[in-house]
Amino acid sequence: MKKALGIIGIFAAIFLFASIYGDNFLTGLNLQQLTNRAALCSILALGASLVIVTGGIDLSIGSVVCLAGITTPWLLVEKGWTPMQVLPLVLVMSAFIGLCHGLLVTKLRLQPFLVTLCGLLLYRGIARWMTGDQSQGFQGEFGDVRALALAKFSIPGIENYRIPATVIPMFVLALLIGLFFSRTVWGRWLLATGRNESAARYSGVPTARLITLSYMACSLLAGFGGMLFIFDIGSAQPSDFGNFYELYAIAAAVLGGCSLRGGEISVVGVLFGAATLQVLRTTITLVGLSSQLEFAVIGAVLLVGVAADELIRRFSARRRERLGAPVSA
Amino acid sequence: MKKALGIIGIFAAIFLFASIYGDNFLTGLNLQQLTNRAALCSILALGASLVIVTGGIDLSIGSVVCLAGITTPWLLVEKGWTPMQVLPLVLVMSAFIGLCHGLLVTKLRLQPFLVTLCGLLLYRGIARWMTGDQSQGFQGEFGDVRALALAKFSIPGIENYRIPATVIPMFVLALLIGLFFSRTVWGRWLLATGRNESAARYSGVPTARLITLSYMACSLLAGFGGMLFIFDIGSAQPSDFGNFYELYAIAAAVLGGCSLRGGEISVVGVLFGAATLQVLRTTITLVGLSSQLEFAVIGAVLLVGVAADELIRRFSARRRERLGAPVSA
Amino acid sequence: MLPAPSIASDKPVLLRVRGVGRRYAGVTALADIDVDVRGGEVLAIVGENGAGKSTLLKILSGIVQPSEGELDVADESGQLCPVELHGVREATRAGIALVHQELNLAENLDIAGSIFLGREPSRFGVLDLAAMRRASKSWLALVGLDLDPGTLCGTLPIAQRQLVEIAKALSCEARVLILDEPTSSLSAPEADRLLGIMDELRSRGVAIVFVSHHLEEIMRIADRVIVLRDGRTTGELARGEYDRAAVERLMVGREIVREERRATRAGGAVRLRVEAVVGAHQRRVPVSLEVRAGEIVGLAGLVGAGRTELLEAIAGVTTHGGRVHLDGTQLVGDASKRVRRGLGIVPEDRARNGLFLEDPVSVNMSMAWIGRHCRSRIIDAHGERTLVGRMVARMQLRPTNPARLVQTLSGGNQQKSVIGRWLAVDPGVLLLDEPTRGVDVGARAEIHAEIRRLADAGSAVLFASSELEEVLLLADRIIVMHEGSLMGELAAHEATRVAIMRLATGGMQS
Amino acid sequence: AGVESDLVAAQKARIAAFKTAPKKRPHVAFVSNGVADFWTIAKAGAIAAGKDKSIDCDVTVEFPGGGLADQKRMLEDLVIKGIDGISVSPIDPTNQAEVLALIAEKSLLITNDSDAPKAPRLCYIGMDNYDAGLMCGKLARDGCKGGEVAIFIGRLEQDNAKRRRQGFIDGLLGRAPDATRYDEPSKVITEAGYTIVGTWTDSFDRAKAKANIEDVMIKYPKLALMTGLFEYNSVLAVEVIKQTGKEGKVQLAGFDEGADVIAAIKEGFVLGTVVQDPYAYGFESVKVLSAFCRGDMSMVPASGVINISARVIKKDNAESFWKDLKAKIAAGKESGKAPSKNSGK
Ligand SMILES: Nc1ncnc2c1ncn2[C@@H]1O[C@H](COP(=O)(O)OP(=O)(O)OP(=O)(O)O)[C@@H](O)[C@H]1O
Ligand SMILES: Nc1ncnc2c1ncn2[C@@H]1O[C@H](COP(=O)(O)OP(=O)(O)OP(=O)(O)O)[C@@H](O)[C@H]1O
Ligand SMILES: [Mg+2]
Ligand SMILES: [Mg+2]
Repeated sequence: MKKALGIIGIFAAIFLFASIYGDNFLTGLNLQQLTNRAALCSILALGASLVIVTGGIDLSIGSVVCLAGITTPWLLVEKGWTPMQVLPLVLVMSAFIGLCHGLLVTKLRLQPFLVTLCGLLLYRGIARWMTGDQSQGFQGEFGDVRALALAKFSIPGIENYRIPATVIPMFVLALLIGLFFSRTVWGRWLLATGRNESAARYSGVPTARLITLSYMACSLLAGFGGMLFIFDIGSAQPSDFGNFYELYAIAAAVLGGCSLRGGEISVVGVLFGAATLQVLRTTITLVGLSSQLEFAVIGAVLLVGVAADELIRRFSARRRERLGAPVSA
Repeated sequence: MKKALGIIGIFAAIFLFASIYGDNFLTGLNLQQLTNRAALCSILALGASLVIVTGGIDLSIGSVVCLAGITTPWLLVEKGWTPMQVLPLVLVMSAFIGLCHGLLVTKLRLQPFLVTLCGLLLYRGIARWMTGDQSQGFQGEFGDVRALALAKFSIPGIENYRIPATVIPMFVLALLIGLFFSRTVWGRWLLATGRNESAARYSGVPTARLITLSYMACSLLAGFGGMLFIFDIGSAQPSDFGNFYELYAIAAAVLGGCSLRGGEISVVGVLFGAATLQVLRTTITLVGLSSQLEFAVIGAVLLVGVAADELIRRFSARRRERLGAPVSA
Repeated sequence: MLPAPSIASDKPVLLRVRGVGRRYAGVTALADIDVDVRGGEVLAIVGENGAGKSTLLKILSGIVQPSEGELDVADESGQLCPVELHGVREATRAGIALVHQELNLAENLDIAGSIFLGREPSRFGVLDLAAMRRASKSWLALVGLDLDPGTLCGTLPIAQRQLVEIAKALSCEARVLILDEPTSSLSAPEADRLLGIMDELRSRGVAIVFVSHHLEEIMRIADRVIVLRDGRTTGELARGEYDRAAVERLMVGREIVREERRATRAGGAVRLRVEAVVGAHQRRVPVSLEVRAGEIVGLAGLVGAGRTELLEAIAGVTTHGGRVHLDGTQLVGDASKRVRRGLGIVPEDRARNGLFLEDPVSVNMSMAWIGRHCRSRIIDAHGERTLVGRMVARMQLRPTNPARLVQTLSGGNQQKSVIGRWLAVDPGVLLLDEPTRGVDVGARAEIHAEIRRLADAGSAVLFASSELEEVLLLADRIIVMHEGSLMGELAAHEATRVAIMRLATGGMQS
Repeated sequence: AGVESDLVAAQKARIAAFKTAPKKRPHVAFVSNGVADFWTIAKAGAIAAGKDKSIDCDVTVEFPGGGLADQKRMLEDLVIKGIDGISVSPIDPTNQAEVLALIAEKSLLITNDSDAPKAPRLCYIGMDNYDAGLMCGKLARDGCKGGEVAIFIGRLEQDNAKRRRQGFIDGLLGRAPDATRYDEPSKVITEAGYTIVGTWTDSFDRAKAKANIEDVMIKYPKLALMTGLFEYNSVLAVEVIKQTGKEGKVQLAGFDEGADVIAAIKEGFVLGTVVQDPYAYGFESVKVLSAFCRGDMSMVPASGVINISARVIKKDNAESFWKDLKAKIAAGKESGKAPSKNSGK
């Protein structure tokens, strides 16, 4: 929780700024859309954090999003499969991708960066080849399945804001992952593996299996996220769908307090990290900055934010030290 | 050198394949163009490897390529500066960017991934804003400066193949960096810092300064590379110039035997890593595969290549062990 | 401030410490220390684990900055000038060199590179590789390490790394040489050689500050002893003024009861059977042995004898040939599978293979327990808390707060927390590699008692130790290794130092 | 379909209501399908229209750089911002029904550059890409009598690219125009003395685009004709031709108004180029939307398409075209500097 404080502060600052200077920022519809985007991004970020916690990295997230997201309407619309066939298949395929990553990393001891970079190229390539570079969409059909991402639930007494359905998987996943790390033996072991893999091995932790499972979970979440994304957007092009999403997911995780050296995670932080990125993007449009500046502003704000966070942390640590207590044996 | 053997093998295999199945692969002009592209990519990869050797990462390479590459014609053409003003300025600017990265990483102890990811967003954003998203080009002018990248030198006795000018900086840089690591005190220090920073610090190595210098050198090379790229291509669009180049540069470095945990480098390997990527891309066109498949093929070939390399290594290690004599203490 | 040190001496003061203290957030590691370090003298610093010895040495060598007090360093003329050491570079310039308690080598460098790291012979920044190799060869020879200076440090076993670090410090040819438990991972001959070198340096006027938990080493070499307790000086004794008992009294406030060897047990059924095991590092000699229930077996040998390799093979953390049986059934697969069957290993290199340094003591202590006792895979938080509390008390960990990060513990307390991890689960077979490395005299007796208790409850214990004394005290049966093979076996009651050493150096059993 | 016509009717009703209570100073948006010089010129047009006394409105211009998902997000954000009317170049209209409907519901929707006839848009401003492709094909057919032909294009997913490519092929091969025809990009087409050896895409990576052209010229040493169907494809083709000294040996039929392409046309080694009028897309979009906000729908013809046709630039008209374009861009820049952001207030 303490690790998340920094990003919560950054989030609050941006939110405040947007509320004051953004047109219609504090309207129900906007907050509803923001919730939706943040939820989608969080799902990817949670997956990324599972791999980051082992000290690894998954660069293929964006491409898995693309492959899963493209395959879903492709099978449904072009191949005429039923949703009950497609959804499980896509999820199994995503998990299988993660399994391959995990085995290559743990058994062949290849560098995660290299394995998943090849994955980044490969899965998008497959998606492009499979569809002949044609964009895939639901063409107005399949409203019932798309409701998985598009449904909105009204809250009695609140108008204009309805809770997007994507929030449900996000919360369930966040809760599960949070409990996993704080309450279960495997979670503890995974953290230990990330901290010091060799020490974990000497303590009898099945490190290889846990790492493999992390990669599986990450790709599974990426595939699941990809499906929700396409349900949400309605259509996508294989050549650019999901581009850079891995960077956003990893950035959200790192902003949220995960260390790329492994062994650290804060689920709350990751959620706020993802939300911060989304709020920042919307703020830029609503404040009326030109879209040319979008990336420059995101980069600058994040940099200033994390630097300020670090400086505050240091300052307070130094204060605490200066006030240090007397000898305690 | 031993670390580079794997990638040399992969390179040789692809080269052989292309020579047999690619149309006109073994023509002078093709080899000349390949040399040029490999040289450009190598310059970025060498820069990336300097940061990787410290255990860090630089994701901003592509954006620095963009900013430097866009600024050059912008200042020359739009602002009417002279090349003697522009070139030094762009290089100093690039180095300054690296200096900022280095200071943020060493002084504020921010994670390199986060710092350079913000850089990735920021510098491209600046380039887009500066030029108003207009593509920048030399409009047929400045042939003399562009000759830095475009000049070709004939080799007496060999027809059709002329050495591209970009090979010169590549070789000079490779030689310097190679000597730096094998022969100089600072290279030694950098290697030690990358592997075990506290050990280096306890030995009196100025680790912070060395790491900062690595980031500077990396951004400087990225800026220099960006300049050569734009001299070569002639024009570029700020929103997409240099996209993903950091991944290629890092991939080349890692393929060439750098470990992302730091402390390992092989200059020869990095050059071959960069060359492999370029030959692979050309091979796909010359063999006549659809450009949709390009990324899938690159991903798959690299993955199979590194996996095979690892398996061969293991197999031969086991053989050696089986034949080995007992260790004499 | 205390009065100036009571012991007068004609030796020149090279380093003077006045009123030095060091606070960490909420903890005072060191307070009000006054020390004179004199040329031509071996100054021993002793104290229990966590007394503040390493902190003091780190302050002397510029790695840690004191919260208060001042340091004076003698210049060429012998004049003491106040200095602030902000880093190792400045300390080196002032003629101070340190051997760390924990190993600190860049594993990607070769031995020569490590020895000269930070001080490479060079001209205009260009390395003089030949000179480096030549010089490092002679330093290696001095510490008794017969290795090619081109060997990568990453491939060396821990004792050899320790010797490389010592060679590195010696090569500084410093005026003040600071050694923090340099002998803790050395076996007797190497330690003897080191004491010889110290003697030699002393005669050349070098000031040596020496920390060790082996009081006999202190008795042999020290000219002066400073005793620390809870971060404060409790006494300063000159040669001839002290004996073991006096030092121990100052250390812990009472005399430490001499540890007794327990009556040899015959042992019960065979629990651990090792058949023709061949380790991973090209050791070609298959090893077979058995350990019975209730038995404590010691592995003795010199540096590089292959004990660590054997223990790691049995535990399954490295691949190996041959078979390992636990209670009659074969153990297959990696360490995790074997641990589930009831095996445990305390590794030799605690920082690398034992500890999660950035995690609190509680997490480190319960790491094996959660796997064994939380059958539902949900952590029993209450059970964990009670267990950790119990183990902290049993291992006499100091400080007792289980929320402290392990990296802020002193070396000895770190060791205790690794051992505590395994004692918490009562493993059927416990393998210990140098179980009391860096542990103080009192705590060592406690750990031995715990190990005996474990054996008495029916576990089989196999441990490796470079300290003959420990082997003789703790083991019921002693197995001696030399160059990877078992040279012989001695029952504890008939074993002597001489007999063990003869086997360990390759001689035959008499 | 019922919903769509409902939405159109609702928009029309709102426009009719504006007749009695016109918007004081409407705020309209122009959204591109990506980032390119083409769009910068369009932006200049849109901004110039906003400044125009008779039009007088606030203009926001957005360039989504990240494809479909990015465009969707920007459109949603603009709707939330409370924009009165949006002119968008939809990347994939058949699958963007929801967001287009959202605009129609909360604001006013027109399309530019790339049409979405099934969406509830009030009108389309632009040209038909098939027709423009056809022009380019005919230009090539006139300048090059048979041989090997290579097509370079940024990417083929977007509708306008597909139509443009198909138009080029049909024009080159002298087929009867039929916009619904589709030739697989991976197939080699041999017909009417021409061999279309392939279509190469680069996903907007110029270094890659240049490498494509170089590699294809090596693979097909006898290549007779190239076409670069996106602006930079033509620019890079000119660059490669110059660098390899193949002026006159390989013909080039260009697309769009890259400076180097125009210069090369003047020099004479490029057949010509087909140019659109992005400035007019921007200008007309703002003009039409602004009129809507004052209750005026008279500019929209019955077909719902405001046609702004493409032109072929050859050696004879290159000079005058270039001067005219420069002047427009300069004007757009001057007016665009500050007020492109005059949306805040
Ligand atoms: N970074 C730190 N933060 C907080 N406390 C620390 C830190 N480093 C050391 N300490 C505390 O300072 C005290 C002295 O530790 P030190 O390492 O000097 O002990 P030591 O005498 O060397 O013990 P040992 O014999 O076990 O090596 C210990 O209580 C330890 O917990
Ligand atoms: N990672 C390694 N790679 C290659 N050889 C190794 C490695 N680790 C150990 N060895 C070799 O195996 C031999 C046995 O080492 P081991 O650590 O088992 O000895 P030991 O008896 O435990 O001695 P000590 O721990 O006192 O050094 C040594 O000679 C060493 O050279
Ligand atoms: Mg200590
Ligand atoms: Mg050992």
